[in-house]
Amino acid sequence: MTDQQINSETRLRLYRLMRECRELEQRAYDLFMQNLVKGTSHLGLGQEAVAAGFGAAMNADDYTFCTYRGHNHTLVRGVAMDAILGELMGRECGLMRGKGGSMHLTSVEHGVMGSYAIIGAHLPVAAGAAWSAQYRGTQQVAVCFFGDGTTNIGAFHEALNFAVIWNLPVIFVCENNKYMEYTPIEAVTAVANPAADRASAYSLDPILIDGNDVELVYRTASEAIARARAGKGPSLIEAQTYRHGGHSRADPGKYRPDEEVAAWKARDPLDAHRAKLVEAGVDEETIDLIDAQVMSAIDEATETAKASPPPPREIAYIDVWADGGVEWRC
Amino acid sequence: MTDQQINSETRLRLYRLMRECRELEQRAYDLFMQNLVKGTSHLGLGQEAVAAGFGAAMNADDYTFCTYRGHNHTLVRGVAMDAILGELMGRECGLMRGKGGSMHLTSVEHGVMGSYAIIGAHLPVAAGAAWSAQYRGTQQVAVCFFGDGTTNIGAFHEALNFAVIWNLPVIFVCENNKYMEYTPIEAVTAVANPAADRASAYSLDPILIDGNDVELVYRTASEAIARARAGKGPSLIEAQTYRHGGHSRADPGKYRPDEEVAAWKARDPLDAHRAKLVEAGVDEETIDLIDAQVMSAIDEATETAKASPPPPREIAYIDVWADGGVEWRC
Amino acid sequence: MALLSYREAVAAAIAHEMRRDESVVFLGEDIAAAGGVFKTTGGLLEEFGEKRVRDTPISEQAILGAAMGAAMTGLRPIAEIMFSDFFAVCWDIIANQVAKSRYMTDGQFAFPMVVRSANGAGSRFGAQHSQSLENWAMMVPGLKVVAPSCAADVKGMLCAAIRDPDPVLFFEQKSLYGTKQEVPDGEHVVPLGKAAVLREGGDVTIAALAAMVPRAMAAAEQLASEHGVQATVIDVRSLVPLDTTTIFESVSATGRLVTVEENPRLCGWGAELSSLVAEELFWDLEGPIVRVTTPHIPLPAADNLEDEVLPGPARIVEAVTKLVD
Amino acid sequence: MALLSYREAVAAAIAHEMRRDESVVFLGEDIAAAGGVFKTTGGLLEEFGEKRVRDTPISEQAILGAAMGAAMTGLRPIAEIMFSDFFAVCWDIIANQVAKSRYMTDGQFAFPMVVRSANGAGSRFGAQHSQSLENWAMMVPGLKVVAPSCAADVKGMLCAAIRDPDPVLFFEQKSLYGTKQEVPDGEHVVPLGKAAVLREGGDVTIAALAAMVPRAMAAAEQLASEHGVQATVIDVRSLVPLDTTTIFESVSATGRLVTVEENPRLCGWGAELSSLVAEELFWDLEGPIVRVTTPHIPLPAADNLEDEVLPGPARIVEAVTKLVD
Ligand SMILES: Cc1ncc(C[n+]2csc(CCOP(=O)(O)OP(=O)(O)O)c2C)c(N)n1
Ligand SMILES: Cc1ncc(C[n+]2csc(CCOP(=O)(O)OP(=O)(O)O)c2C)c(N)n1
Ligand SMILES: [Mg+2]
Ligand SMILES: [Mg+2]
Repeated sequence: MTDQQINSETRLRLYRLMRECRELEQRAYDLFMQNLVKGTSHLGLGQEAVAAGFGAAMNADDYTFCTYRGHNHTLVRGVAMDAILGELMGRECGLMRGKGGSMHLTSVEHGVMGSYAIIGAHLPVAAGAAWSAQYRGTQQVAVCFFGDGTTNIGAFHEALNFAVIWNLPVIFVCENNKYMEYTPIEAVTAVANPAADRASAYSLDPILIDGNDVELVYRTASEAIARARAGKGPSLIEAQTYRHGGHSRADPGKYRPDEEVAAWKARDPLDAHRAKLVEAGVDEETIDLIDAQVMSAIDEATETAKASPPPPREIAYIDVWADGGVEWRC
Repeated sequence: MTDQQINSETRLRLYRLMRECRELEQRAYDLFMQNLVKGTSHLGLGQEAVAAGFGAAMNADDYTFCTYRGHNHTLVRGVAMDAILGELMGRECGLMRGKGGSMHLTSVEHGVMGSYAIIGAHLPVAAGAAWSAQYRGTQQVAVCFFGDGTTNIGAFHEALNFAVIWNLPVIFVCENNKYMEYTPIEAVTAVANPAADRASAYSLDPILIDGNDVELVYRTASEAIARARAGKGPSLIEAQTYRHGGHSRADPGKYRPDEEVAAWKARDPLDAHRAKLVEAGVDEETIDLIDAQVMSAIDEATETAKASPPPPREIAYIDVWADGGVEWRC
Repeated sequence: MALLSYREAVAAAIAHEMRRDESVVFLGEDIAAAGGVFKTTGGLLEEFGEKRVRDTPISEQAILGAAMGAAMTGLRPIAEIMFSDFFAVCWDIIANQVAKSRYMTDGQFAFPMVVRSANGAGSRFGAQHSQSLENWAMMVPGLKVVAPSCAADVKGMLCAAIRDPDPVLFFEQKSLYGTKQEVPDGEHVVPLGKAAVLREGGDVTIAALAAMVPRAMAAAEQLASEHGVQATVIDVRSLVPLDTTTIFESVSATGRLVTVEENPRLCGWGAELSSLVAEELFWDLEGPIVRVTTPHIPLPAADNLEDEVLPGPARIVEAVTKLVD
Repeated sequence: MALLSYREAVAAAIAHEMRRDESVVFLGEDIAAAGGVFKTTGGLLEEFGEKRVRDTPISEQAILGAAMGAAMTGLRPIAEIMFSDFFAVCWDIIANQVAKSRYMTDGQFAFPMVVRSANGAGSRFGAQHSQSLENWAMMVPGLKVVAPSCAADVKGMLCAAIRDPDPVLFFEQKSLYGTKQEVPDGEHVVPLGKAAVLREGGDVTIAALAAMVPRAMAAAEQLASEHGVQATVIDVRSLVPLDTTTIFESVSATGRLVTVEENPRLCGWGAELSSLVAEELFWDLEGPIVRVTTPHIPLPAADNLEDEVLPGPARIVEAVTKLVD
């Protein structure tokens, strides 16, 4: 797929999706500073192009599997902003009415098959959903996002091998943001490119891309998804990117050299894409309008979430099992 | 190291070690048929060259980590035959007085740091022993044996990455005998050579050798051990071999094509090495004498083990904790 | 009715459910072409084909992850973990993912899946292949946990487990695989969460599970014939849900409870049951609640040592006679 | 004496032991350069250097495997598993390897190692980062299991754990990290296996652990002031070895036991303790044994829901008053 094949509608959609991610997480950060987000939260500020590029390339019935850093991946599938903010804030309007929290955003209705907070766990689960799609013959694909640090845990290895031997329609997307929490990934990894340099261990092609180039992400995603849908099996994609902030809520990210942070901020995926749009002839007002629409949607979602009450206490006692209850005795 | 560098003493030693392995396991099988081995047992008949080649190349204070299929690897470190047979038979003279059984042969005194029966577990443990040697500056190396099927479990991946980034003196030896239990390895593995084709995922050189050529194993082992001792880090070696019998005690191994079994039996490591010795001028009587010595040692060990009583019942209640007791309460 | 072994009842149940429901699939190590290392799953590949009955690599996290992903998207997977001891290499998928995800997502997910595993001692396999780990599962909210003691229950409870909307951990006692029983042909479903009263007697209630059930029965016979003590023997069968109704009814009547567990001493289902009774039926009790368990040790391999530590009829008889004295 | 937080006591203990014994090494994720995600291990890298204080990849099996291999060859490793919930990804090394290998080898191995982990709820981290899993460990023969409730015990018990010849799982309650206390400088070792009687009263014995200890103390104050009920409060501290001597002595005197657990209901240490008492002190009891626990659920994330389900002083007071009535 060449540059030309991305139509202007999609290009604007990519911009809008990234802007939504950026501003929603910025808002989440503000709410956290106001002590309205009680638990932890992990922002993907700076990494929006990966979520947006994939989100735009997926069908409505495809499956997303993401991590605790999954607000963006959830949002790009069409999940309502107030439901996301509400979940972070532990409100009744939350996506899971506060039962899951920031790290576990899930919306089965939108194909968001969970956010997983234990490193590596969701890779085999995504393979399982892909197996199910293959079995049922539905043409659905599963897209599974994870970080660079995740490539060193056992479940990564098991899932990759498994997906390949069963030729499953699953795409493993490593967002290499250079850090596992506070530790530079190169300090703990035997290869330079934690995912791409391991593709051959599963007979896969190495795919290493600039994860801040949203159109490149979109094209790469589209190709991998098409392959998977055509029954040609899994892909492993490493997208190089960077988080602008710290690992989680309280982390100022001071372990990173200033120049490194500055260099990556200069490669902000939104700025880059905006410049590209303008260069391609989109007028600034069109883009500004998108920005304004996004901001007002977020303001509205914020108000809705703030106005939402805490979840009713009774729900703490249901849905342990399928009968809706918590009773383990007869 | 070229062919010439292996002196004739070592060549005979390699033969003797293999013969000991072969006959001891054959005896174990016979004892099992007589219902004198009560639990399970996994024989390495046909795979002796790997254990012998490494055993001969290791120093007395190096560490061996092996699997349930570990009789050979234990024996080549100098552990007494009656202790091994006694353990299989659950007798007081057993290496662990019957508390471990066939799958867990251990002799710390001989550097046999355990036989592990849960796939993959011992790879990180071997890395840990190597770390300890590195920390203490003792020049010891750890050699860790496992099968082809083991390369698909998570612990394999974690241990390899870990050993490389810490530059540990550990040698991972995959004995590729083509089967994980009853399943052909190629049916469940994304690459053709389960270990060698994954070396690059850890920045290691791929090393794929004929595991039935005991001198090649010995040379390869010596080189990897020298590297590790010199502080040049871990190696991953894949040795291709074959088990003559089934996976475990009751398995006749019928899932394997007759021609395949025949072809490998024609490549018996003992026959091959014996032929090589004779070709090199060793006279047949010398070799026959070794055979006879081995047989009589095994007969003697068998009698000792048979004469040994069952372990005293009290030992079932000690050594749960270091105080020698089983008491979890004060 | 047909005389089936506990082992054969496994395949019978799976086949029955695979025939009635296309969404039932089955995966595990050596379960297809080889028919299982315990020969529990022979014939399934032949009848249902490679698409539904699948051999896997040694990748327990992938096996259970695949089952979880399949269950959340409309299938009813059955996964085999060859020995329950191997739950330790994939416990995250069970305890942290499968067990919690319905709750965390406010009920968006269901996990209609079964994880079967060979459990327990008696085969001289040593400490890493002989554990009774049903208690690990019982400890984790969100799982159902069953452990049948006879072939008819294997068939009936496995069918029920496959149809159940929740994840069920199904513990098969490996030393019982060879035991035989008449098992109903065709549809035979034993609801989860119902204990079975195998014998009634007014002096004491003995609650046992899996391999301990025949031992408790043997003890009860001996108690009756040699000591004039009449015991009720309850096969607990299902740990979650736990049939407190049946068990409590019996303990209220007898005033005495003895639990017989194969697992090591601390924090087993026996402790749970004992503490429930000590809290809720205290005033009905006529004496201490006694647990007979394996001591708190890993299991030894040698036959005489393994026999030494596992609870047997003699220890049960001794515990009961002391109690009723 | 110095006023130390529970968090600071961790680093203080490790530093103390590393100074006195060269064989003590420490590894884990983000424990070195970053000083730990809970800021428990700051300063150790600076004092002891990269050789002894080592950051690792996200490879929990490798971390614990490395610790095990080091312990069996003469070192005294301390490993951090960041959240106890992550034990599920490395449980095989703990439960099947470390715990069993001394026994299986007839005492050839010793495993003088400590695994520290942040445990428990209260931080609104949701179901996968809030579990109280000391019971998982208590269930496995061969492990020692401790869970201190205050800074002085963190220092004293961690020092004892590092010196212990057995593998110790050391559970740090993350909601207590900020609590402060006077802690002895220098050598301060609290032997494992000794419960602490924090308060004496003749009406009831309340046994609690970790974060439940301050709650039990608050309840006891309220019981005294508002209900005229005098409670003995015991901080169990060490689950294995379990100080049955101290606990039994108190229960014999009061005739009543209430256990307060943070973990979900089934098969917790409270059940174990209750069943021990129901078996051994039955005739001393004056009423039912009551367990106060979190219900058998995964933990919800929202603050009001998490507060709802965790045992607090009010529930303890209610349980005790019902009991003594
Ligand atoms: C099994 C496990 N180990 C450790 C953690 C703690 N942890 C949470 S996020 C994280 C770093 C993950 O790094 P990476 O995979 O690069 O993802 P990123 O956070 O950069 O998106 C760690 C170690 C965890 N959640 N699960
Ligand atoms: C975690 C785990 N899964 C499954 C098993 C059961 N099992 C024992 S041996 C074996 C096959 C191992 O194959 P391979 O690694 O090739 O070694 P080989 O037996 O051929 O020497 C399996 C699946 C186990 N012991 N541990
Ligand atoms: Mg990262
Ligand atoms: Mg093999």
